[in-house]
Amino acid sequence: MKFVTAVIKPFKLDEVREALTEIGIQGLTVTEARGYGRQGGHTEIYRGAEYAVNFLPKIRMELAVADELVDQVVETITGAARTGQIGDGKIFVFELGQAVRIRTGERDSEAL
Amino acid sequence: MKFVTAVIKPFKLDEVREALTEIGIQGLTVTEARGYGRQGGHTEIYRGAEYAVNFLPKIRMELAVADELVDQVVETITGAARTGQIGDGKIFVFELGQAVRIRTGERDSEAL
Amino acid sequence: MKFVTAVIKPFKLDEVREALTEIGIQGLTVTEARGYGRQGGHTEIYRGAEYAVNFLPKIRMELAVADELVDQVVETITGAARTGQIGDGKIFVFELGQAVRIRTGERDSEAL
Amino acid sequence: MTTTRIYRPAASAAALVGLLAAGPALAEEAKLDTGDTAWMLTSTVIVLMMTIPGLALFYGGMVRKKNMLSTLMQSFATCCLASVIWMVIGYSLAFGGEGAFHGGFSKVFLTGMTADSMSGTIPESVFMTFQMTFAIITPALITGAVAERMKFSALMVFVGLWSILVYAPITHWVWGAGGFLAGEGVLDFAGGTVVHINSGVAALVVCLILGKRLGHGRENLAPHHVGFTVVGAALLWVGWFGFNAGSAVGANNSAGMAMAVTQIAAAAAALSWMAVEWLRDGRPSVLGIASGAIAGLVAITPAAGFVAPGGALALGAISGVVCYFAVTWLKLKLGYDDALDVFGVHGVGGIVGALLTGVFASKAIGGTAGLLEGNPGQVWLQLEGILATVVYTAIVSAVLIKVIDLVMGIRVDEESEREGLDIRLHGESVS
Amino acid sequence: MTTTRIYRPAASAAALVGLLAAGPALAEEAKLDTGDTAWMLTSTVIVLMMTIPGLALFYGGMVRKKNMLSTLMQSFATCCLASVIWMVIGYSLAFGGEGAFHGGFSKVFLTGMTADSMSGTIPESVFMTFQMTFAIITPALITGAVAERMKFSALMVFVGLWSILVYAPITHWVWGAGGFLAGEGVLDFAGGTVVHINSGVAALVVCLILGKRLGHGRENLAPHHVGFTVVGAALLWVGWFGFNAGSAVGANNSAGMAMAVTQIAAAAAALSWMAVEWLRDGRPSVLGIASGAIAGLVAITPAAGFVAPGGALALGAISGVVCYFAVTWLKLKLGYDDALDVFGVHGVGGIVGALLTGVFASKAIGGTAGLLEGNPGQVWLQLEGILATVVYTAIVSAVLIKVIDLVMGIRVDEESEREGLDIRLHGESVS
Amino acid sequence: MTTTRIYRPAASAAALVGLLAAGPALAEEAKLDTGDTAWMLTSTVIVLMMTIPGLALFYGGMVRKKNMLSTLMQSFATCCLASVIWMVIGYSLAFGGEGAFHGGFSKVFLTGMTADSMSGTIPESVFMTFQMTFAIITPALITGAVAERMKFSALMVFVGLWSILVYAPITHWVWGAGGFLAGEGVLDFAGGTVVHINSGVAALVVCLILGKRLGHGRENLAPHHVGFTVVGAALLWVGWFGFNAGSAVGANNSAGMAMAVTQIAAAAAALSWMAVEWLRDGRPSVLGIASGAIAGLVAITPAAGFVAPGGALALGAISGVVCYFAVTWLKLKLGYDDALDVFGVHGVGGIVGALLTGVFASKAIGGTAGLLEGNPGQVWLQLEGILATVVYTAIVSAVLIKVIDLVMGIRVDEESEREGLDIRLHGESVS
Ligand SMILES: Nc1ncnc2c1ncn2[C@@H]1O[C@H](COP(=O)(O)OP(=O)(O)O)[C@@H](O)[C@H]1O
Ligand SMILES: Nc1ncnc2c1ncn2[C@@H]1O[C@H](COP(=O)(O)OP(=O)(O)O)[C@@H](O)[C@H]1O
Ligand SMILES: Nc1ncnc2c1ncn2[C@@H]1O[C@H](COP(=O)(O)OP(=O)(O)O)[C@@H](O)[C@H]1O
Repeated sequence: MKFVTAVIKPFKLDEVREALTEIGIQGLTVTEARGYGRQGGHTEIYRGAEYAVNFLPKIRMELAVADELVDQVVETITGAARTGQIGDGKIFVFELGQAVRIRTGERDSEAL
Repeated sequence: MKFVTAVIKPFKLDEVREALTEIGIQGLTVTEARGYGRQGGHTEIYRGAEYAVNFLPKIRMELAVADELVDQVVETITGAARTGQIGDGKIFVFELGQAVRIRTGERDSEAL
Repeated sequence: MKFVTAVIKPFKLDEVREALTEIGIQGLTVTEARGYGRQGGHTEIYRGAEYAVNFLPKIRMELAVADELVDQVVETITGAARTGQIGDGKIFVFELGQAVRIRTGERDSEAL
Repeated sequence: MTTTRIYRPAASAAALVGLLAAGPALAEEAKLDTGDTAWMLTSTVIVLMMTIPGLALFYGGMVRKKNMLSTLMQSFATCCLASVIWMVIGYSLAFGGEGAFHGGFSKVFLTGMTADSMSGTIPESVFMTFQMTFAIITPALITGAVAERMKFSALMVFVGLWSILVYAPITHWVWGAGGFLAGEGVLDFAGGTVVHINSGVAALVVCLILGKRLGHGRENLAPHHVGFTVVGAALLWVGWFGFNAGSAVGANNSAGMAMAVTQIAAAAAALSWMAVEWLRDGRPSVLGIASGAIAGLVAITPAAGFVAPGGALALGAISGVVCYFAVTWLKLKLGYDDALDVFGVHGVGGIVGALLTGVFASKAIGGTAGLLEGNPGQVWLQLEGILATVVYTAIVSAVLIKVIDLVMGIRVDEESEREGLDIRLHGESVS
Repeated sequence: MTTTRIYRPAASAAALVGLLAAGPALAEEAKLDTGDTAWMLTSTVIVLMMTIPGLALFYGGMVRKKNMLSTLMQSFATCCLASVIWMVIGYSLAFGGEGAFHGGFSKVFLTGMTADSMSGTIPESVFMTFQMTFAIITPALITGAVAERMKFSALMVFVGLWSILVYAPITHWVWGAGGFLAGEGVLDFAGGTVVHINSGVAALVVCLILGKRLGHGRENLAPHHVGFTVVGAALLWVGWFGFNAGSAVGANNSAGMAMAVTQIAAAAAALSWMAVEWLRDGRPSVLGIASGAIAGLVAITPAAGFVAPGGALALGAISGVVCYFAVTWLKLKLGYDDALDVFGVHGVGGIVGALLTGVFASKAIGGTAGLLEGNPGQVWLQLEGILATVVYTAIVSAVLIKVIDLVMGIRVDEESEREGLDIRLHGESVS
Repeated sequence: MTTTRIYRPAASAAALVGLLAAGPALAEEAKLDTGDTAWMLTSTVIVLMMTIPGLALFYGGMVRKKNMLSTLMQSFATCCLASVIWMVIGYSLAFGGEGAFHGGFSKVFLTGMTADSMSGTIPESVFMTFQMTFAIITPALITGAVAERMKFSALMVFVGLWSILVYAPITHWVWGAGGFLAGEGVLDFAGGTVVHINSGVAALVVCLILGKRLGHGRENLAPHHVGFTVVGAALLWVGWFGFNAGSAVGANNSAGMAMAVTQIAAAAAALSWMAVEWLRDGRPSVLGIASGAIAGLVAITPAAGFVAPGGALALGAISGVVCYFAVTWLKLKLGYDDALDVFGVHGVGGIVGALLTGVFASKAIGGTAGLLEGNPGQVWLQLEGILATVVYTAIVSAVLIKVIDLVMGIRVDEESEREGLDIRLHGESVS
């Protein structure tokens, strides 16, 4: 099994989720994140004091997938999350050792 | 060493943490997450406009553990987090390469 | 490639980010987290009812790096995030299978 | 032009002083005074503000985030429902006639309240609306005890019936023409019994029958945003001047003194609660000082037109400490789950205030002497007023909620309570 | 001492009743009454509170978090700009003279408003400031329709010009000496046409030209904090007493009755909206009941001094249901993106209220009979008032926004809309 | 019935105009006027609202989230403590007698304030409570400078002593019978010196001694929720009518004109701050326009009963720009850490306002001519008032805070500052 972590632009979340659903993905978990990268940040000024805001809002999404699906998943995310503008984000793929579905105790591929 | 990531129902957090403490786990990190899965979501209507809320609140918990503890940890989480209802969540186990305690610089098993 | 996840004290974020920038790191992603560990928590009392707050605010930071940079990165984080007080946090290092830059589709070391 | 009733006879001595000072003789009582009317219009506005947004925020900040909207909803919907019920039947039961126990049905749907009906020196329309704001906040207070677990539909039914069967009659007893408590000389300037003891005791009864929240005593049920609670407390405080000084029913000396002592008692109670908490817990909490202020405001409510500034200082300081112990010790001891401490603050604070009114009442201020001026009988009278209210509201509220429980159920199911009332009952969530 | 105008002739019968009840004869009309003045000072304060913070919060809670500050800014900056414009020219155009269509330029920069100028029984300074608060809230209401996508600079230009070219003249028509609608007997006690129909229709026109928000109909555009919206609605409600009872321009019977019926209509509309929503969607939403209350307040605005409590109950209940359908059905049907439902609540509610004023007006309350008392002509008069307002505001608003679009553009670029107006237009963000 | 003092002699000319217009002759000065009393009751209510929740929210939104509750606490507890101190001793020192520098001890614990004591046409109880709300907000303003790092215990000690040693005497100088500044003809209608210069300068002194926040100039100390700040600013604005128009001590022409010019100056200052910020930083910030409004309200405070609308427009526009530079340039230049800009807005705004009162004062409005009407001497008088206040408050505040520092320490330890005052000092946190 593989574990895919993707960092994307927040407003792309729904599109990406829909695209993944279409290729049969049934579960994923997201967290709100802030990203630092080439995209740079901006400056906020409050009563004369300037603060550099280096981090921009991102969505961090993770999903466990069967080995054979991983390429398709990466492609799907890339396709749906791309705007072509700097800051579109990254996808990381890890080896996943074990997966368990808490409700049933099912393991690994049955747990996804 | 292994690294365990679990996605659970928010109100189960305290129970799970207590159960883990009982088997000797001394540290873990949690983040607020939203999960998409078989549990489905719900619909919110604001002034006639319907919005499908596909993501439900979850707690994402992660902890690094020694290899020999991992099965016990998985069992403990499964036991404490289970309600038997759809949406109880998942546990994922990864291989952990290195661990460092920032305060002391201790490494690996001493760092946990 | 390696993937480094660090849990640090929130007010250390800017220092750590700057230190990493100085050694050439160009991207990272952070999430707000709460940590349970030796640092312990505190008690809040609301109208006579005591609640143990076991989790303390932490920043969870993650970055993908080339294999040869990983030691330097770990050192840099350790140096910048250390206060010497309990609760400074942990660094975990994982093996990273694949990395993709969504904007361009670039892979692996080019994607970081 | 018709003048239908004498307002709040207990306050009449104080009002007399005010009227004499203001000039116009009492004989011409039906003549509209624009100054009195201006103040009563204003008082009405700010007493409404006490419930929405004041109480709504005070309570909304104290619940968990997943129940915030449902808690706001309880205040807001109570405001709407109680308004309509007051207009339809409540006002008539309270002020429609001269029975000993209720006022009858002559003013149902505000029949007979014409464009020029007067109530003393103000239009009856203003008096009716001013009283309506009291009829709103009293049931709204109760909702704090049942927060985070009661069915909204059942709550609405309860609020509706309770307004008719409990609130309106008790109002008549104390303030209505011929009401039996007023006749006996029980002092209640602005609603210590009618509003606070009444709602506090009903709240206790209802939450006992409803049962504790899931996880009570084990899980973290801490307030999700004490900031909202502080804002709510502040708006309650600000609006309370309409409540207390408005109960002088005019812009007179009595109103002025009621305002002064209200401010003094609230401040004293806030500080005394803070002090005792600082001593016992090692730190003064923000929720604590805000709770103390409300306790002081509750306690000064029956006393406002009757005590001097010095008495108010003492009364406030005492009530802050007593309510602190009611909330942090008595409640834990007895183990009930009065979620937002309606009984501990309003019930106990109301009782303390009603008794201390009998202690600190000053002839020079409101025309009636209290214990300290050598009139111990007043304390007994106050006790009578308290007992009558406690017994009646406890019994009727209990019967009411039991019946509603049998008919439709009063508690949400476990899963809804876990997930939160906002999303389950109202289909909405705060981000 | 100079007395410059007769205020709101449509309300004069009601005012007369009030004045007679209050004692002083109309002949001495230039004499300051401290009670009337006190109430009008208060009314001015609370009508200002309706816009900031009331409307600001009401709207601010309904947008997405990334646009919350920009939405607050729209209300706040409109408040500032409309104040200055009113002082410079608006007041003069509305109340500076006796033309049929506008009041002329004699009071530009408040020339001639001296320390002792009177307006009836209150200082002209108070009257001018009271009216200023109406001139503030009317354009501020419009901003709800354009939320989350309009350029702030363009909005300010629009608000400035609209205040002069649309708001001031229409005010004169209805309330100014010699204004053509007032002369004909159109009833508008507190601004149903001037404020609500006017802003609601302008809002519709502007949002049609501006276009829909990105993602409209596909993405989740739900309110980020209904709690703020409820607080805002509550402050609007509370302040509305200044709006409606203040429009009696004194602390009299008319003010009292206006207050009573305002409360009744608001409560009835909130409950009727809740009821229909509960039936259709299976649950009563918090946003729903709050919206219903506002709808009722809008609808009772033209009627406040003219209808009896029973009429207000019916008027409120009807308007809650009609606005519910305007917002949840009509809008979806026609497909425009009136982001925060300015047209559905203020436009439609204002029209319903204006018509029902003609239906429920009671001779005993405000001096004019409506349809139910056998005067069907009043409904036609009301219709005339509505039509004149709708046509004028629609045309001028459309031309105005088109011209501004050509000159400077009215919409932010796509990236700014995605990222949020707070950070892009104002450089700030809510944590 | 006793009448104890003449209120605010500087304003007497204006008041005279008002009284004459209102009818009753000054001879019967002890007679209660219900309209005046109604307005003063209302003014008291809304000036209290300025501090809680107004100022509390204004400040609470500007700090980091971890310090929000502690900031609310500072305003709330100051409100309580200053109330009790005013009742115990402050009122007496300010208004208890006719000394040149303080009023003596004759009214300690409000001795002698009976049910029928009058203060002009209103009950003394109302006057006392109205003044109490000024005694509350002045020290509460100071807390903005020490936010996020001062020990709560030390702050309470400071507030208590400062209220007695600084606030009460200066109030006497300017508004007390026999006060030396009033006697010389310094104009301060509603507290430009007493409240704003006083608190602004004390704030500067205290924050200099307290030292900068950890991370000042390096870390991000940005406001955690500008939304709360906007709501707070709006409530301050709304309540300010009680402050300024209430300072006419009656519902008269002077109050009306004070209200009008207050609105105009606030709006003008908000727009001028916004304009200069837009030009310099390329975008108008929400915090900016809100700050500008407060700056304008501060500046118009001494001038409210003395200037005409045109003067107010100019005064407001100037003060917005000056305070903008005080806050964004002067502060950075000098490098002190006045966390929430109490000096920049209240100190500088107060000084600008006091001077411009001397420039724009109009004989027709308030009875005194200013520089523009050919009376340059008034500017010098204003300068004298400013200097006396600045010197006294600076010295006494400095000594006071130094002594408290020696005795108990005034600053929290570094770890508490890092973790946040909410959890460390009050044991609570905002979710
Ligand atoms: N090395 C990295 N490790 C983890 N996250 C990264 C890394 N580099 C970038 N990111 C994340 O990806 C986001 C986008 O990266 P950025 O460099 O701004 O643009 P792009 O992906 O278009 O090159 C960043 O905001 C950050 O959240
Ligand atoms: N493939 C997956 N990868 C990552 N997280 C998942 C995956 N599938 C489910 N989850 C997480 O687990 C939660 C529960 O899953 P769900 O399918 O709803 O119920 P259950 O675990 O009972 O089968 C989801 O809300 C999501 O957060
Ligand atoms: N085994 C673990 N797995 C994951 N996170 C951990 C683990 N142990 C500690 N942490 C994280 O590190 C933080 C600091 O740990 P703690 O034991 O309090 O102090 P220290 O790092 O100084 O030993 C914790 O708050 C938690 O977020």
